[in-house]
Amino acid sequence: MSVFRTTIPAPPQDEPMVQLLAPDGTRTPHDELDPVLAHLTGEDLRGFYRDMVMIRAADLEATALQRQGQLGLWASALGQEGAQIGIGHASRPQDYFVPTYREHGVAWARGIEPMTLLEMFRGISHCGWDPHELRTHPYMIVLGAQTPHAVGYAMGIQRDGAVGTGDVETDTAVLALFGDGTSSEGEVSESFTFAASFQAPVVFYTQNNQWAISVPTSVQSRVPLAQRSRGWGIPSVRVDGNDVLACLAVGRIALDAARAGEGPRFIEALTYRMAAHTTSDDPTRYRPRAEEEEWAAKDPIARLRLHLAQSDEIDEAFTTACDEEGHELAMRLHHHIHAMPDPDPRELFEHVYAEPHPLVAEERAAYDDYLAQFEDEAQDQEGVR
Amino acid sequence: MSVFRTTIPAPPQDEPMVQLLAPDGTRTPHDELDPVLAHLTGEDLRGFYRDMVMIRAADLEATALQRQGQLGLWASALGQEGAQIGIGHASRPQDYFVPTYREHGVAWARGIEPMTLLEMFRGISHCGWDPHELRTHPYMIVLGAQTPHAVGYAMGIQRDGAVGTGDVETDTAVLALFGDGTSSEGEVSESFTFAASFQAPVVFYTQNNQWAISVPTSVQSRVPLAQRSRGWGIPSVRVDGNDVLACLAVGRIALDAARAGEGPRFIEALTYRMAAHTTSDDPTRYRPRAEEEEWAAKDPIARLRLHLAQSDEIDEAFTTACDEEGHELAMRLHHHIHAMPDPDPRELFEHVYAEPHPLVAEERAAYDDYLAQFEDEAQDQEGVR
Amino acid sequence: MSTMQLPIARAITQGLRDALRADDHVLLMGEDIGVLGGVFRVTDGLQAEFGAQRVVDTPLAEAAIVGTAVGLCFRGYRPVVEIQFDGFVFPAFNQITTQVAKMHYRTGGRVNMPLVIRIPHGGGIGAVEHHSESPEALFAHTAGLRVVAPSTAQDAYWMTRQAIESEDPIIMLEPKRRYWMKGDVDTERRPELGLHDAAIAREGTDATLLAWGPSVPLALEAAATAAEDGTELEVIDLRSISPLDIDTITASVQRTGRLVIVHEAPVFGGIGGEIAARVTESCFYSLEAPVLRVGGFHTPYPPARMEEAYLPDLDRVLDAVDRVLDA
Amino acid sequence: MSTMQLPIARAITQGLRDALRADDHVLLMGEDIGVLGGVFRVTDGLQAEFGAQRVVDTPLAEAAIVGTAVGLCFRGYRPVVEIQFDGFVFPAFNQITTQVAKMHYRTGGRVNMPLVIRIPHGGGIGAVEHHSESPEALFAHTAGLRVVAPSTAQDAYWMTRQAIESEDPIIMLEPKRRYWMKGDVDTERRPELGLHDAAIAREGTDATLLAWGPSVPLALEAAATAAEDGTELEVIDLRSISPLDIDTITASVQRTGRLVIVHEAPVFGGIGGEIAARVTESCFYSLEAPVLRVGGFHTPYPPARMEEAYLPDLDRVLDAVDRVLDA
Ligand SMILES: Cc1ncc(C[n+]2csc(CCOP(=O)(O)OP(=O)(O)O)c2C)c(N)n1
Ligand SMILES: Cc1ncc(C[n+]2csc(CCOP(=O)(O)OP(=O)(O)O)c2C)c(N)n1
Ligand SMILES: [Mg+2]
Ligand SMILES: [Mg+2]
Repeated sequence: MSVFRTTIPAPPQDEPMVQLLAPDGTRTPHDELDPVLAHLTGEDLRGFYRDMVMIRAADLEATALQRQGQLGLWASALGQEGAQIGIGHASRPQDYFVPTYREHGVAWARGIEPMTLLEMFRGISHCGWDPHELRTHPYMIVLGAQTPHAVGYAMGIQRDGAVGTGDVETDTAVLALFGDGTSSEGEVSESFTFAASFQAPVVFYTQNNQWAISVPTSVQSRVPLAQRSRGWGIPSVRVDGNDVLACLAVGRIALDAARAGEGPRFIEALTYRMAAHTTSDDPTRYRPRAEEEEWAAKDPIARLRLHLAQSDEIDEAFTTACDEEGHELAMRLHHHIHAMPDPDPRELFEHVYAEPHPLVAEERAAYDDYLAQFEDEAQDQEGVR
Repeated sequence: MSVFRTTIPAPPQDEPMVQLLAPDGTRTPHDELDPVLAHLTGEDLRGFYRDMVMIRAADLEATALQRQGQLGLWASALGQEGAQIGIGHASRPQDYFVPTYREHGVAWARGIEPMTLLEMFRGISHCGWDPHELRTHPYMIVLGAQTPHAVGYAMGIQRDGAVGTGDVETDTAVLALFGDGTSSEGEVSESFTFAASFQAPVVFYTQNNQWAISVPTSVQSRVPLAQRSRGWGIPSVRVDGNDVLACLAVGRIALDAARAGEGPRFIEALTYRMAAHTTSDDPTRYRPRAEEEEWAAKDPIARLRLHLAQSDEIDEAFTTACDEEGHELAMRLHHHIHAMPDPDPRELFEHVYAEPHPLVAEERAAYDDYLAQFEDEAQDQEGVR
Repeated sequence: MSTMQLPIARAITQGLRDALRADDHVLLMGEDIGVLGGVFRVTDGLQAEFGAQRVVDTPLAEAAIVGTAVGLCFRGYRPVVEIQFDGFVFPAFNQITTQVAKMHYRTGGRVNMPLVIRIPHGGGIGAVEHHSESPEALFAHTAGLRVVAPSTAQDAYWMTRQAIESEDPIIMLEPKRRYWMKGDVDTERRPELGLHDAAIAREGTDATLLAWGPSVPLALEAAATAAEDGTELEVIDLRSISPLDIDTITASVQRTGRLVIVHEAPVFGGIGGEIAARVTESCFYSLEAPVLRVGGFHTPYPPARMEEAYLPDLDRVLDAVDRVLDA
Repeated sequence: MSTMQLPIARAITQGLRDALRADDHVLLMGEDIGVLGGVFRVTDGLQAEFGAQRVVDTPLAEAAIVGTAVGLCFRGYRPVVEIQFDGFVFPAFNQITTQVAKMHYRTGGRVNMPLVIRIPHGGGIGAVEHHSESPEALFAHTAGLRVVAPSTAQDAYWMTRQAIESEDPIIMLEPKRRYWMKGDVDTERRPELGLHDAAIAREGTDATLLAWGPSVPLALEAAATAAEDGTELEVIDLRSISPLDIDTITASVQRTGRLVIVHEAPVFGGIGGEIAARVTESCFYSLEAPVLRVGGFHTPYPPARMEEAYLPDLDRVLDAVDRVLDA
């Protein structure tokens, strides 16, 4: 053995994956994780199932709305519902979420209306919600730029004394989400450095959906991504991202460790982006249909349904009701968006600064005058007629 | 044991350090490294000793020259001679070096005149040498910005087919140097990503001199820095940076692995910045004298002298001769720098672009006209007198 | 025979292809440029033709994309990197500003940086945040960089070629919303215009309209509209933002006495200010009205459903023309 | 009693101290600012007084320093970050441009960014590369940022206080080569000037000299010298680069008819161009000469032994004054 070490078990690709629910719905017992899930009732599990169905329905509708010209773009989370609903429910209400742009399931679990998400994709606002109120950061488009925000927020929590007091109802953690491709951005690594250095209460959560647009994860890392954070001494785990229970359990452990003052954690949730990168993308150019089918067989929703059916926790009436509710949600989105007025262009001058700003005021006034010209002209012409 | 893993041996600080020469000069045999050093003669070892003495003499003189106002600044490498001369001699002539601003020993080993280094610190040029000719990148002041250059250069080597042919005389590797503080910069992490992804022939070499100006390494990483690169699957080692032989040996292994096409390596050389950060710095404000003394006892030069004395490879005549040669070098630097003219200010317009540029030409012409005014005035005044 | 009708995007593709053919040391790097052919398909087919060593899908990290390109220049290569969208150039800003721009100077002229950074830029495509930026002023201010912005297919082809042939680093801003605008491209006859020459896109006498990249078609449309009312506008397609072809501009302004500058970037601190200041300095006595600028407002780029109001349009340009003529 | 003689650096220290005292949510972050007190000692003694949770020595990574400060704003804090030297702000450029500047807008005004980024800036200290940059134009162009540059001890104190009190992000450029220039500071009486007001530093009638930060003492020196020859220059200390106090500037130019702008940054694409364009537009008929600019050349900042030639100096300023008066 060489003095040069990797501490990565050989062969390098060998990283265990935590899984509680097999694709066929079988539940594997797990010493460490089972106690974390012990409090869950059948009702809770059905709730997760419903969540995933609902968000998938919203997602499919959003894609349709984009095709109808109602949205400028849509980034589908199809296939990632398990990873997202799992981590969403792993959190406690006081936690702060820092998402990417594909976190619709997480948002749902945090109580953000899908309609609110659509604002950004429709192009009427850059962010439809109040981050303070919903304890959820704006969707982030600059890849990785959100991760230092998450760490900074966690540093604020430390300064507020809201960590390590032992009270899980008030001790607070931050969840920083980013994609497998984004793991390569320097700002993500710097966030690991700060989080480790300050032992900030933050959990990094990567949905490794195998692709960054057309680039496979193997281009970002030749070893399992879960291992990345260990170079900073940040404990990490690879979890089956299509297993909502495993994601919930490891997420809960990580967030509770963070809130307890034990420092950051990193989770790699292995999943798959079943749809195109966005509605602008054409995945047939870069990935084989067979791969998509392979992953379709590991679907997070079907998996939970099979599991619940095996334990008689679910029946057709319930799944049908969920499907119908999903359909209703889709219809609601459809109607809402069609009824949605375009913003007044003058709004573009608002909220550039929190305090008065002479240049913005000047440009706004000039623009008003400019618009007034047309109104005058229109009136003049009416006068002529 | 938790599902969350660090793969770092517990306790986290536990990282073995490769050492061949103890501070008292004792040589520990080493199965893997000894063969790498087997070709070294007493002459070679004395050469390393002389190198270290020379560069220390130049370094001390540079500090003196700064005090005399001959240099604007000096960044001393005092105490890091072992790490620098070791890695310098680990390379092969065709290798390309990418230094920081404190790489005077490396530069020496690569055949760069100390006088050349002083140009930048005197403020007469930003870089005194031809990077192509000396196969050494310019000194870099923007921390970490040089590391992607190193990887890119290595990618060029790959495209030239100068890697993995099995010929160590032509297969080429790149050495990327950076400090412990700099390890936190995102561009360094991105360089790990690219190097790992493309399996580029590059060796990253950190002289962990314990400090980044006033900030101890523990702020950058709570686990040994050597472990950082393992998150990318890049094999790494911690070496005693005050042990010139160990640095040479691990450096040679790493560079030869890289040139053989085995991909990147990372070396953390544990050493100490014995002087101030630069001549502008006052280390008494942030570090205890005792720490400096502790490290003084591990001096790389004394260590090699003790070792050579133990094996009768060195005598006082030789060490005295080295000291005298060092003194002469210092005197040469002194005389050279005092005789050095300031550059013509018009040079500031040169080499902004490789190709003609109308704005630079215009500004330069206007500046010439402007200067001509004064000459005219001066002549006029002379005419008057 | 060598002339064909091509959209701007395809003209760039062809420019890249011919450059890759002409010189083994040219290589392309970027996110999704290989297998996918880029999100705008500008590099479509090139990896298949030239292989993955010359058309490289990189990891997702802009600083390292540009930084490794710098290293490749040191090794004698001529990298052409693609930044996927204008808004994503900022992670690479350190490399561009402190390394790419300064390396030739730093090394006393010993090392060249024949590096091209291609950036699809500008708005008007109904995109989400960060996909519609016009950062030219942020590059033009930095000595050591050259900044160009083609607006026609012919220029897209040749400026790509010239940029790659240049020994200096070039930021090439591609008019993303005009990517599919077609034009004649002659890939054989080298054009007379150098990479940094401005072009008179339309001759006129009453006032000069100056624009670049995506705003040039707008300026031409404005000139056509004004002509219906008998106003003859001269339109300058700037083509090069740094260096400026100030001679062509001042010659025109000396003829017309009036100048309106149109660009998508915010007016405040934009390159229009530099041009206005320079033109005013050299044409102080021939200017009959102050130079006017039409551009983006001092706000972040707004959500897509407000971008029409944000971007210069025909009415705003003609309004400025009226004002400059009335003065 | 509340008035004292302080060097600019110490006035900032005092401003930071008083801000830390006034509001528990103020905290300082940066490289070497704690135990060492910063490489310029601006934060000297503050960690000892307020503890390591409020005066934080960070890891060495500028993007994360600014990025974590953004996160702290979300949690209700008011971070003041120090960038060690102007040339090292570029790794943080992405955070500043795409995050700090746009967050208030992005969130529809729901989230404020009361963040101050302190940058010792400008040249003239005989330093190695990257320690003498004047990047103000690169920030001023971006809407959402405010950019200020004090030039006196009194302003250094109060602008520090006002910047920290602002609900908007502020880039505060500190005139590093004037850090040890002393002046009277009254820490009790709030000044009448707002953070974004320009000041008439000297009244005059023949021409207006406009400068900011480290160039203000130079402008004042030029005015004193010109006065010996009977030329009365009005000197404007701009203080705020974004927004501009354009009213104060135009009022002065309307009185004097002539304007010379002095800054260390390269003239090309510098903020001087914006000011010249704006002033020309609003004072077209009262300007008796084109606005002239004196500043850095279109070259990277040169090695220290050439910086005197690069930087505006008395002769170059007076030369421009002569030219503007002769026109
Ligand atoms: C800094 C930056 N660079 C490039 C892009 C363009 N881009 C948007 S999404 C994407 C791929 C992201 O992949 P990943 O992180 O795996 O997330 P996923 O889309 O798979 O959820 C790219 C390159 C961007 N938004 N930001
Ligand atoms: C990007 C950047 N940020 C900050 C600095 C200022 N600076 C110069 S050296 C230094 C400390 C570097 O520490 P380390 O990497 O450990 O190298 P050492 O000086 O110890 O050799 C700092 C903060 C810089 N040069 N570049
Ligand atoms: Mg992905
Ligand atoms: Mg160090």
